Amino acid sequence: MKNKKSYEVTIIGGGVCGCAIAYHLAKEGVKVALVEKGDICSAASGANLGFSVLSYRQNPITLKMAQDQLLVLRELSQELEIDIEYAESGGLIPITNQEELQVLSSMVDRCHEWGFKEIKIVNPQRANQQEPALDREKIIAAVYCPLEGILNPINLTIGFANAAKRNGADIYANSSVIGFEITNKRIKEIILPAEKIKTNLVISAAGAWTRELINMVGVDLPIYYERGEAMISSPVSRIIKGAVTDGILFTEASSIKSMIVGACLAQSASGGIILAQSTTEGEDYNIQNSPFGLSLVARRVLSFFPALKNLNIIRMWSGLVSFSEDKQPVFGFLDNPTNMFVVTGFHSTIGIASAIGNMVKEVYFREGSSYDVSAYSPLRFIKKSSALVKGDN
Amino acid sequence: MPKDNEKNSIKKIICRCEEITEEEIREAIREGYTTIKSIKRRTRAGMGLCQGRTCSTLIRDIIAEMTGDKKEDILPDSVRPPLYPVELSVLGKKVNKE
Amino acid sequence: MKRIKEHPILGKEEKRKKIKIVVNGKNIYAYKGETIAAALIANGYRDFRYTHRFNLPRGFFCGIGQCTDCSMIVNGVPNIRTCVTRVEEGMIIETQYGYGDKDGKNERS
Amino acid sequence: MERMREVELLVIGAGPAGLGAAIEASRYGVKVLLVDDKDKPGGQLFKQIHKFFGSKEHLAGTRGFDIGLHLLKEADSQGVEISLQTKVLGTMDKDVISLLVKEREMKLLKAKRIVLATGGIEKALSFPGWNLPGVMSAGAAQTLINIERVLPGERILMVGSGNVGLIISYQLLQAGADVVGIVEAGSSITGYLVHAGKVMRAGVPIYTSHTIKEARGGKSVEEVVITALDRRWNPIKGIEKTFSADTVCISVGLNPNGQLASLAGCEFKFFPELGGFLPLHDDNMESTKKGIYIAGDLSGIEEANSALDEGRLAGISVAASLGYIDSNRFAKLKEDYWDRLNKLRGGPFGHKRSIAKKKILLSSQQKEMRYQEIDCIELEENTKLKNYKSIPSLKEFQEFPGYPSLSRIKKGAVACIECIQEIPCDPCVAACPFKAININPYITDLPYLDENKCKGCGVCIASCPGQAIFVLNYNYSSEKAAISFPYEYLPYPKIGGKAVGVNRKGEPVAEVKIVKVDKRANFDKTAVITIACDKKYINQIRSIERIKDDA
Repeated sequence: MKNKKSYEVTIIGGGVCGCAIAYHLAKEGVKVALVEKGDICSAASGANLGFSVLSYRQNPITLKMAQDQLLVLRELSQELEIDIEYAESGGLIPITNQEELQVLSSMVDRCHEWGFKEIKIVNPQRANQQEPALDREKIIAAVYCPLEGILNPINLTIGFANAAKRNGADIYANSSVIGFEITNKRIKEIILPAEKIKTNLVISAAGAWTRELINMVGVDLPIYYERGEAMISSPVSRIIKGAVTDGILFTEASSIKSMIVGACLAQSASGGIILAQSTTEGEDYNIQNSPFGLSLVARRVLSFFPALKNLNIIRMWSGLVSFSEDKQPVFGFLDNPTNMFVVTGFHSTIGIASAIGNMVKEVYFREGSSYDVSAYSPLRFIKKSSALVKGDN
Repeated sequence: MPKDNEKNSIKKIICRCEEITEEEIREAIREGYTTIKSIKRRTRAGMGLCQGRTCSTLIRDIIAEMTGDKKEDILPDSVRPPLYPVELSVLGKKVNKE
Repeated sequence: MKRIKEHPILGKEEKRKKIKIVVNGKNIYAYKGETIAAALIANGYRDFRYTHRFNLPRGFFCGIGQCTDCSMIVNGVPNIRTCVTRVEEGMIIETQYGYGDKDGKNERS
Repeated sequence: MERMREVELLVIGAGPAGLGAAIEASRYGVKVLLVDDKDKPGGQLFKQIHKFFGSKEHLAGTRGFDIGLHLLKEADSQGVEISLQTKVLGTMDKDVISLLVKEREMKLLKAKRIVLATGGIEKALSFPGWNLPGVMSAGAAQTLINIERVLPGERILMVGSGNVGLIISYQLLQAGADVVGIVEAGSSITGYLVHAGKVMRAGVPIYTSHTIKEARGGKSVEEVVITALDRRWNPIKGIEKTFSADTVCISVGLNPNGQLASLAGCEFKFFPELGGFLPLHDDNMESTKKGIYIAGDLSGIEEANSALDEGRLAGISVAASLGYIDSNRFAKLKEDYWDRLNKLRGGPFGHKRSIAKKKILLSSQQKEMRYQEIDCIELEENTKLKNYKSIPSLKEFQEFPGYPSLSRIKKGAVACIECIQEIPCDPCVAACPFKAININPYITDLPYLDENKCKGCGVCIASCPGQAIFVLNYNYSSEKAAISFPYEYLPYPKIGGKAVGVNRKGEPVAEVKIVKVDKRANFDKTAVITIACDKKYINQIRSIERIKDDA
């Protein structure tokens, strides 16, 4: 039998987080393996709008991360040697009624409080300058942030993966983790379909599959996933400038039966318009499309953007997005096994993936993190719920 | 954009919709993207209006040639709705539950 | 090219209503019920659009609405697949450049 | 919330397989909704203007579009609900099916059973210049000429010598185009030689071991370059030909159209003999997804007759599964259909498909059986006939049981059957009023001519879908022999006029005189032309050069 491969760090999950972590570690000379059950970028990282979000970050830390990322994103195409198609083309949240205005005004205030000033409530005319295809009659105001924008999430993820590889990382694609060999509270080996690999540290970046993966080491975390649906049109001339997020999504009114529906859209560099979102509770990793969801999205989009009526929709899909019980990120070590690090639950991860990768690197080298992420330790859940009892063998 | 005289001494197109050339496909395979699905993500081949209906068998042939994989092991890309392009306005109409 | 007036198996061309369509500003005649692509080919048109990336001509290819090749601007709407769209009286058909805007570009503004 | 419509059986695709399924299921009482994306039902049948092979049950000898009309009538009399211009966008969550009707309306419905009869998709072939206008799929060209009645071009190169390539080349000639050649990468013609014979007699060269290297032109195709290939299909440097051509048709085979089956969750496997990846199915035509049945080209690329019978089989299976047919009756019916299907897959052409079909059934029934084991099913030799790469020599023709002896030829008018491959087809047997032609015991056996019974009446000529029967009359006059052959081009030659007699490869042999042009109605638009020529050409001349213009 051939010698088992051995790594300092093994990252599980080939989405944007996993690939960014692999890149940041490999660049510093860490011997890294990246294990992915499908292809690189085959789940949520390839299935989203590619927004670089600032306005609706869930806490001051992720907002600061996103702000700091702006400089990084501008240089990232060059660094990764792939066009991530980043455009700081502005983000708009159309507002149609007083309820939305109230919620979003306080969101803007919150941003200002957290020290982010380049965001404001604008009138319909100004909103229309940002998105000329927007029907200004339909809105009473909008949230506008010039520093927001869009990028190509697939190119970003593949760019991190390729750059990691160039820096010596090994990528195990189409390799599901079957189990772990654990001794003395430490993972020693990861069992893959074709082989076992030795590792000193395991980083879970498994998105919606996080809970299932961590169950394998005897720990249960309250991490759930929801199914977000989206669709894309065949390419058209530029008609949508930046990122558009429906104001209704910030209110209760976006809920239709068990589904959250709103009009979010962006036009990719290659001309296709991506439209989302209808979100339902995730179940059995089902990624079929629902019968109605995207029809409701289409109706909502057309109410703002009637000029899009002739778009040819050529593909629908859905992605599973993970979130924790308290909707805050999960970032930190488990206590048993001690060498497993969990990363998940960052909202709108695409825009801050590089920062997440960099933070993992800082933790790895014990440099002290650029951001105070102590509140995001997974142990906050373990203290409350008891860890699964795992028999020693 | 190619000069006029280059137009027809051409690169061989594989994905007609997105105008992806054979050389671009081969480059992606050399980078390690050896499935139809991952080549699509890497190059955009198969992302256009026909959703790979024309080019996926051509890409399978190139993968098989370069990697030595058997064609039966090179799986098609996953299929998603709609199987025909549908206009946004039609999609957005009130759905008739016949 | 040309229409098949008489055919050994299908017989004489049945009488169909002639209608006028406008192709790149020029009036041509088509038959009611036929596809735009058929009418254009019968009138000698073959390059229906020029591509976005390499600016190369494309025409009728799959014939079943599954490829993008025969897309043109019809009554001002770009990306209409002419092999599955039937002619109508007075239809205005234009060669499509790129995705169908004036200069065929898709630049970010 | 209003209830979503639920149909008993939804059949998707109104080609022969879908119509077959809808008709049979409906016959036994199932409520059927048949949907198709086109504005006419019939699938590819209405593009098919040639006479079909097969047996009497398959209406052999009838033109494809007439078979289509016949099936539509049957569907109508069985009360099948047909919804046209209805595209299935996909299966969604909770087995809901999403439909797009007339491009303007979306509908959602559920179905207790589904038959997928979504047919095949033409394979692509890429070469420099294949993106130029003028390069098109052969099926697209066929739609233009036979449905739209517009010529795609005037000088056409066909790529691929399978039956589709050969038949469409022939139809392009009938429509009035020139076919400058047919290229075939393999070392032999892949379609039936009788189809090749039709185009070769019309002077179309077939270049085996050749492929298209490039199509050139400014705004559309102006010329094409073909190149010879070595045994490993690599181009041989320096052996190239350049033609002036305005159109290239690609006909390099079909893949099963498995999009919807894949979306619905059917399990697929790769069967190159049947066109590639296709859904597994059992002997009831049910896929691995319960309640979803498949038929026709989706379950393996074959031809219209097997598609129809597979469809009918799927239809009765659905009826049985819903309790409309009792199990004994069903077993009997099922056996009959398998019998018919096995016959259609008999002979050397069906052999590989027949083996592949067995593998499909085994893999779906015995999941634990490893594919390799299934792969070991013996490929027994089932033909003694030589595999001809192209049209054989006269000497070889004379050895076939349909070719009359020299002594019989000298006695006077006699049929000459140049049917040399084991094809499932037998209309000539029924056509002969004197019972001089026999095919048995299998429908794929070669026709045998009882030359003493044959009176040389020539009724069989137009009955043969392969256009492979001729009548030779050695004693037409003291100096001249007469040869009768089928002819389906316009304009017809004029009686008393002169023409150039050509041999089986379309090469001119001698000037001949037209003595008869027989266009009787029951020949169904196949004219039978009789020419008079020098007696020595009796075994050579088989047609005349097409007449280019009415002038």
